[in-house]
Amino acid sequence: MRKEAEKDVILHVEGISKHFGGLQIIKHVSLTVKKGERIGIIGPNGAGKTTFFNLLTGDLLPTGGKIYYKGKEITRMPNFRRAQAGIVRTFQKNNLLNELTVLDNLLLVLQRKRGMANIWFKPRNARRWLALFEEAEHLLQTWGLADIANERVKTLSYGEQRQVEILLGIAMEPDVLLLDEPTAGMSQAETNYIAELLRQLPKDITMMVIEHDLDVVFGLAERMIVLYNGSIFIDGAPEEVRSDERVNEIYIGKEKAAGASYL
Amino acid sequence: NSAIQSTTKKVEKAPKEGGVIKIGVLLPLSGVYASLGKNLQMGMELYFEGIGWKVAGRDIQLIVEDSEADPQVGLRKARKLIDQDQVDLLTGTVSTAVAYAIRDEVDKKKIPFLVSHAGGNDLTRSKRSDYIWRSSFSSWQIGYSLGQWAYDHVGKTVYIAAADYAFGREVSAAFKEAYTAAGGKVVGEVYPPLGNNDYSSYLTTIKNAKADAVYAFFAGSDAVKFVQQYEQFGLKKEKKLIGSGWLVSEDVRKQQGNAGVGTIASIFWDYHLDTKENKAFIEAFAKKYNARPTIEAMEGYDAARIIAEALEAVGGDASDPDKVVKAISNVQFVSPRGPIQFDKETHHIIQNMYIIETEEVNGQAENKVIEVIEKVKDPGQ
Amino acid sequence: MLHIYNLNAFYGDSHILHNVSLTVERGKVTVLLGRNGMGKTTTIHSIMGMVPARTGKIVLEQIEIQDKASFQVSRLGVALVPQGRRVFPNLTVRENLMTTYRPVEGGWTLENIYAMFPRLKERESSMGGDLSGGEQQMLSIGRALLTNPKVLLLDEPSEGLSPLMVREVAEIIRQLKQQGLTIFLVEQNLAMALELADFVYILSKGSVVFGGAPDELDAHVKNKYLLLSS
Amino acid sequence: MDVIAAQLVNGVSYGMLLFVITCGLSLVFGILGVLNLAHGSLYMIGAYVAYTMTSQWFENFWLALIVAPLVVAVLSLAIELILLRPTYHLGHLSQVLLTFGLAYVIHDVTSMIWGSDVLSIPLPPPLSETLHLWNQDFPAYRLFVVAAGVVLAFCLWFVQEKTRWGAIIRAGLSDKEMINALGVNIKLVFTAVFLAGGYLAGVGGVIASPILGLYPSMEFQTLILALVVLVVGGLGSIAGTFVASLVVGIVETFGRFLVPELSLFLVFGLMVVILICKPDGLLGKQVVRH
Amino acid sequence: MNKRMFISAAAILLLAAAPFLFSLFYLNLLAEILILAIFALSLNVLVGYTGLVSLGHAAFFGIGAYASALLSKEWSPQFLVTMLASLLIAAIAAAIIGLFCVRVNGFYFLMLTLAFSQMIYSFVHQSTTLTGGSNGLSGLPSPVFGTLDLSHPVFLYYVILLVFIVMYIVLSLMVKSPFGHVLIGIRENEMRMKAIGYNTTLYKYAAFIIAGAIGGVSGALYSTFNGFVSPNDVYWTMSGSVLIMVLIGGAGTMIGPVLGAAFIVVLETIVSSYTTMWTLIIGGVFILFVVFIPQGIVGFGRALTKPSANRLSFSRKAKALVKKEANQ
Ligand SMILES: Nc1ncnc2c1ncn2[C@@H]1O[C@H](COP(=O)(O)OP(=O)(O)OP(=O)(O)O)[C@@H](O)[C@H]1O
Ligand SMILES: Nc1ncnc2c1ncn2[C@@H]1O[C@H](COP(=O)(O)OP(=O)(O)OP(=O)(O)O)[C@@H](O)[C@H]1O
Ligand SMILES: [Mg+2]
Ligand SMILES: [Mg+2]
Repeated sequence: MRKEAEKDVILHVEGISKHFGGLQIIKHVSLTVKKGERIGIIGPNGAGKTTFFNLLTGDLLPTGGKIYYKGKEITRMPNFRRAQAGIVRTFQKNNLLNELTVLDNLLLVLQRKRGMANIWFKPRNARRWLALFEEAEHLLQTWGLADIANERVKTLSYGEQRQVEILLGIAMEPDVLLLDEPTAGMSQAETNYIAELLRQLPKDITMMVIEHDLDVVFGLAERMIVLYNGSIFIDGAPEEVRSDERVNEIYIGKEKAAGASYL
Repeated sequence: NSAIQSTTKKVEKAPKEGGVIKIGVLLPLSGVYASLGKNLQMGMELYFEGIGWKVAGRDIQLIVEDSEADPQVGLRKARKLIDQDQVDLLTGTVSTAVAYAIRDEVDKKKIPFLVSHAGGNDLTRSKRSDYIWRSSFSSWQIGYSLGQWAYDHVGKTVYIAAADYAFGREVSAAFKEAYTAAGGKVVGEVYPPLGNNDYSSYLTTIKNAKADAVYAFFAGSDAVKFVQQYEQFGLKKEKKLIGSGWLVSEDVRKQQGNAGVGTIASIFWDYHLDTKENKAFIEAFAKKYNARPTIEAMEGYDAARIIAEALEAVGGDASDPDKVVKAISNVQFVSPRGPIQFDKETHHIIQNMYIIETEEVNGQAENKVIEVIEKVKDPGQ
Repeated sequence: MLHIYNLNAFYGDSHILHNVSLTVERGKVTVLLGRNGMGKTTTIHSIMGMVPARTGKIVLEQIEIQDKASFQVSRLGVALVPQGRRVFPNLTVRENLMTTYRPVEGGWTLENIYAMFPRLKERESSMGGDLSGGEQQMLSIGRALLTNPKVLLLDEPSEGLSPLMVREVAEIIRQLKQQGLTIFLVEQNLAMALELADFVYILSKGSVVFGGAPDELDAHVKNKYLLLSS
Repeated sequence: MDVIAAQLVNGVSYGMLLFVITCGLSLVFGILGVLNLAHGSLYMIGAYVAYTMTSQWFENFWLALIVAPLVVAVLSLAIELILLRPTYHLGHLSQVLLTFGLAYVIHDVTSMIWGSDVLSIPLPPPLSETLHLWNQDFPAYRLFVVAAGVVLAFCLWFVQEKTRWGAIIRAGLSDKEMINALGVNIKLVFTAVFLAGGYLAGVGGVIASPILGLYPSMEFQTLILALVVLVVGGLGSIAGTFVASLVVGIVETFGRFLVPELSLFLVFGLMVVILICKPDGLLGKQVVRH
Repeated sequence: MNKRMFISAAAILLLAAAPFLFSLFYLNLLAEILILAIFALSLNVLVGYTGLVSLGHAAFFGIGAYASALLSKEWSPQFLVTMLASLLIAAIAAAIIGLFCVRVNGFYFLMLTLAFSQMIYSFVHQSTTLTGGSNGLSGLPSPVFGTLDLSHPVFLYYVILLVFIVMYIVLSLMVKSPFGHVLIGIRENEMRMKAIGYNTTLYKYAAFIIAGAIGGVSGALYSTFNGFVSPNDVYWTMSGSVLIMVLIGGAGTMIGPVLGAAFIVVLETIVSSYTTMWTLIIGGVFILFVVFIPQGIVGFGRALTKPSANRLSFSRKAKALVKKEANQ
């Protein structure tokens, strides 16, 4: 990598692999992500997309290869530290604090972001707290979740929980945001709404989105990666990927069911 | 009486003419030591029933509290007996830990306390109190009494195996003291945990050691398991088993089958003690409860008698604790266990110790007294 | 085949379903649409006996099932592909499939399922919890089919599947219908749902607000109840 | 050398004794997910019932070995139906409290019925012999215990790994609602498993009591020991329990032999070491939560 | 809020007036309840808030008790000195044990804590010269504060009450602080808390040390109060009964463990005076609790007053409070 290019590289992955027992799920994947890039990741089920995210966030440790973030190696850094450093994910499978309310979930994020998590006694400074609540309320408003702010997460419908999942990621104010099928399980109306909001996120947030909803992912991404069998199959512009015959074959499968219009 | 009142004003205990004398009895009635506690209580009740629950014209009332053999609970209950029930006298405790735990409370509040079982040496040594007297035994008496005899009659080398708790340690130390003083040699010692379930490992070790005999201190279920496994692992035919009387006492011997036969032990009473006082006691006990008394029942019976005689001596006026303890110190009589009296120096009982041997009688294991060591006194330090 | 009459369902004190009535016809694909949180899953769970019906009736082939336990409903021939997949994480793929297998002559077999989802065969001895999202979805569908049901309840079966697999699943549903299976489908993928549907219901805030053939579902209805402006 | 061999036999036989005691708990907790603190109590009831049978009704130990566990099983059935079934949804902590309360109740009920004296069951006649191995005496009954342990282990392993039952139970453990929706009456299955656990506890009580005896509070001692073996082996695996029983048995036996001063520390020390090295026990599977 | 303040003030007043109202025996019982309540509160930090169920908490109680006993015997009977030293020693012990324990989860955590406490028990039980072995240490010097002799039961009661109030306030501030919220988050979903960027292991470790330290304080109070200490203080039954206090009272609430401690002590003392079958009755009560009042005493109270009260939701309350304060 050349020096001047390095400056706007935020994430650099160098030949990482992941084995589970005898299975090699990620095979020598290398990738360079520039600051502010929006990358769509697609690929057949079981291609290794989620696993790849897990490696980036530290939820799994790679069996080989290296990961650099903002120029520093983070290959073995624990997951919470990466989250603190700005690599934030959402989960494919809802993974929330189910007994607490949506607002509570959000406040736990915000209190850490605002450096208030290590207050061991009740805060004196009400103003600071109020600011936190206001921030939370603002976020809930923006993302259309204000009505359910005081519902406990476990009483929400599946799709509503998906939205909370994304909101927590956003509230983390990430530098790199890894979204794992953000709109899966959401109704079309919500999907459109959320996709639009994601599109409008500040440009300096680097975003990687795994998504099987092609409208969403093509609407969002300016660079597409197709993962296949644990390797990068294609890495290119959206149009390029869309028209690629091989992608059609392994992933979209147009010709197989020609008449289908719903994709 | 609020706490403030009772701790600031000295409430004088008036000699209640004709009122009841309250005796607080602190015994484990649940848990591992429950059966010991119950036997002690039965013994006491047997005696008091014999004198019609009356001493010097006053009624006697026993207030029994369950100490659970737990010092905390014991202290809590002792406080209840003292502060709430206002007992005149306290007796009991099977567990030495409980006796130690309530020692200060009793001492501070001047409540005469007749220890009817707990054998920890220190109770009549470093923790001696004007108000604490012991009618049962001390660990030292149990262990020491067999030392010389074992050297003379059993062998010149022994292996010691004792349950790993203060009592087991004290008894075996006393035995060792006497045995080595006599010229014997202790070739090894092992202390399995209290409530150990499998002795095979220890027994294999002991079996392969060169010793003429094994001195063991175990009681209750440990005694049953140890004695049985001692036989099963083939030690009985090689090494004589000797120990404290609890190894083959009334409450475990039947459960051991014939495994205990041949065991030599030292103790301060046995069912087969051939005296008229003992015969009378056993008969009375059998009549009331339709069972054989255990050694604890005898302890309870004696404690009750000591209390009764002391109260008799003060004319039923228990209001002055100093007079009561003085009266206790003067009590002496021939008990089922033989003649007893108190050592005024140590507050500990002076009694005979017996060497017993377990033998088979009509297919049952029974004990036989083979030697009497008279008037054993605790050295008091 | 399956009728719901005036169903009211609650979670604790909150009233979720309000007088829901609908009919799932034998051998047809009936689709239930609705935005997030409108009560689709609750409806399915009520049928399955997982959420009690406070009032109302659910009738399956003349048998009232609203008070039956879920295993009884299942044994009457109803199978569920639940939302969120709910595969058994501590069972292998094969065990997931075979534990509740009910063999039927000419019915689904393990081989059929593996032929349909070759991916599952490759992962046969992996733990259910280790599978990828899409693989779990396949497993969940396979598991339901292997109980060889008469009625299949599908709660967003396309979620997490690649476009190719969505097509595959749509194809399967079509085949199942041809085999005479009765299908009740909850789906967010509108295009797919409408293509498969013989009859469509829309649920809004726990009430049925639309019921009709797919072609009756015009822009106005879509706009009003699904918030879709086309 | 002889001593080592003899101690090894001691260790194995003690280990199998532990397995016989623990397998019921392993089944109920490792597989059903119910931390049954009344396990020791069920074990104790098995022992006491066997005692009454052998000492008062008929002299036959083997008959007692068949009948007494059935009595315990019936009791477990009642416990499951009346107490556990309505409270499964409350979660582990409630079960801890519930079964602990039950242990307390059983404690007093047994002492009411059988008193608080020490009791014992004599070794059954053909096995009361002493064998001579490696120059050491060895009670034949212990070899029977080893055999019983191995047979039990094999049966349990077979049911768990090789039949659909095992899979159904594991599925029910992770998602009860779902396995129900797939047509399995999971309540019934749980009842059956608890019943089987109770039966095994009873078997353990009968087999162990000629060695361990019967005495007040034996159930808590047994319970703690069984819990230790269970975690050392890892939850959810009969094979783990089996291995752990052997490991604990042998380590304890040799520990007592080599460093008897540390007897008290051995079991727990071993557990600490194993859990520090392997946080899920020797053969424990990481239970996936969802 | 005012109602709450009022209730607290009334409770404190009542406790302060206790020596004038109750007889010595009940006063001592009350003191014991307060001590065990501190112990239960400390365990509740782990069980109720962090979701770590420990069956070895008596380790710290015992360490505190023995530390204070030995210090007062060998070094100085100064109450403050022994108390602080015991706190420190218990905290250090918790720091060492916690290092291993917070790495495992669920039942393994329960058993690992049990194992450590049982090893400490074994040590205490065996080292006769230092700890008095199974007989424990008795005849401890009575505590003094400066030159003031605290051996008087009423004085001692007030000291205990004071420590209790301080501990209660400290802990309730803590669990309602952001730090406490993190603990609750860990209880609910540790993986998510990590994804949010919390070093959950560290928080659990901190909770473990705090719980251990305060457990040590209660143990030190106990040995000071009793004038002796015995291995029972470290035994697993002690860990078991404090766990039951927390569960019966209501885990994850502040007042619950206190009520639980009171309930258990009173029940045990009273019932066992009337019958030797007290375990039967207490066991029966546990069962009834689970079947009929699974939320514990606190949950029962809540159910009576406002039937649909949600479980703890920290933000709503905090928000109302903050708004109010900001308005002033
Ligand atoms: N812990 C694990 N142990 C074993 N295999 C695993 C594990 N995690 C993932 N796998 C396997 O790795 C493969 C890739 O999984 P991954 O979740 O990354 O897929 P994905 O690309 O996200 O698929 P989907 O689109 O279906 O979510 C799958 O076949 C899965 O079975
Ligand atoms: N366990 C629960 N307790 C209380 N309320 C619940 C519970 N589950 C769901 N709800 C509520 O019931 C309503 C309907 O939920 P349901 O899951 O049926 O919606 P859905 O239509 O399936 O939505 P989605 O498309 O998001 O899956 C929602 O408002 C939700 O908040
Ligand atoms: Mg994925
Ligand atoms: Mg749904």
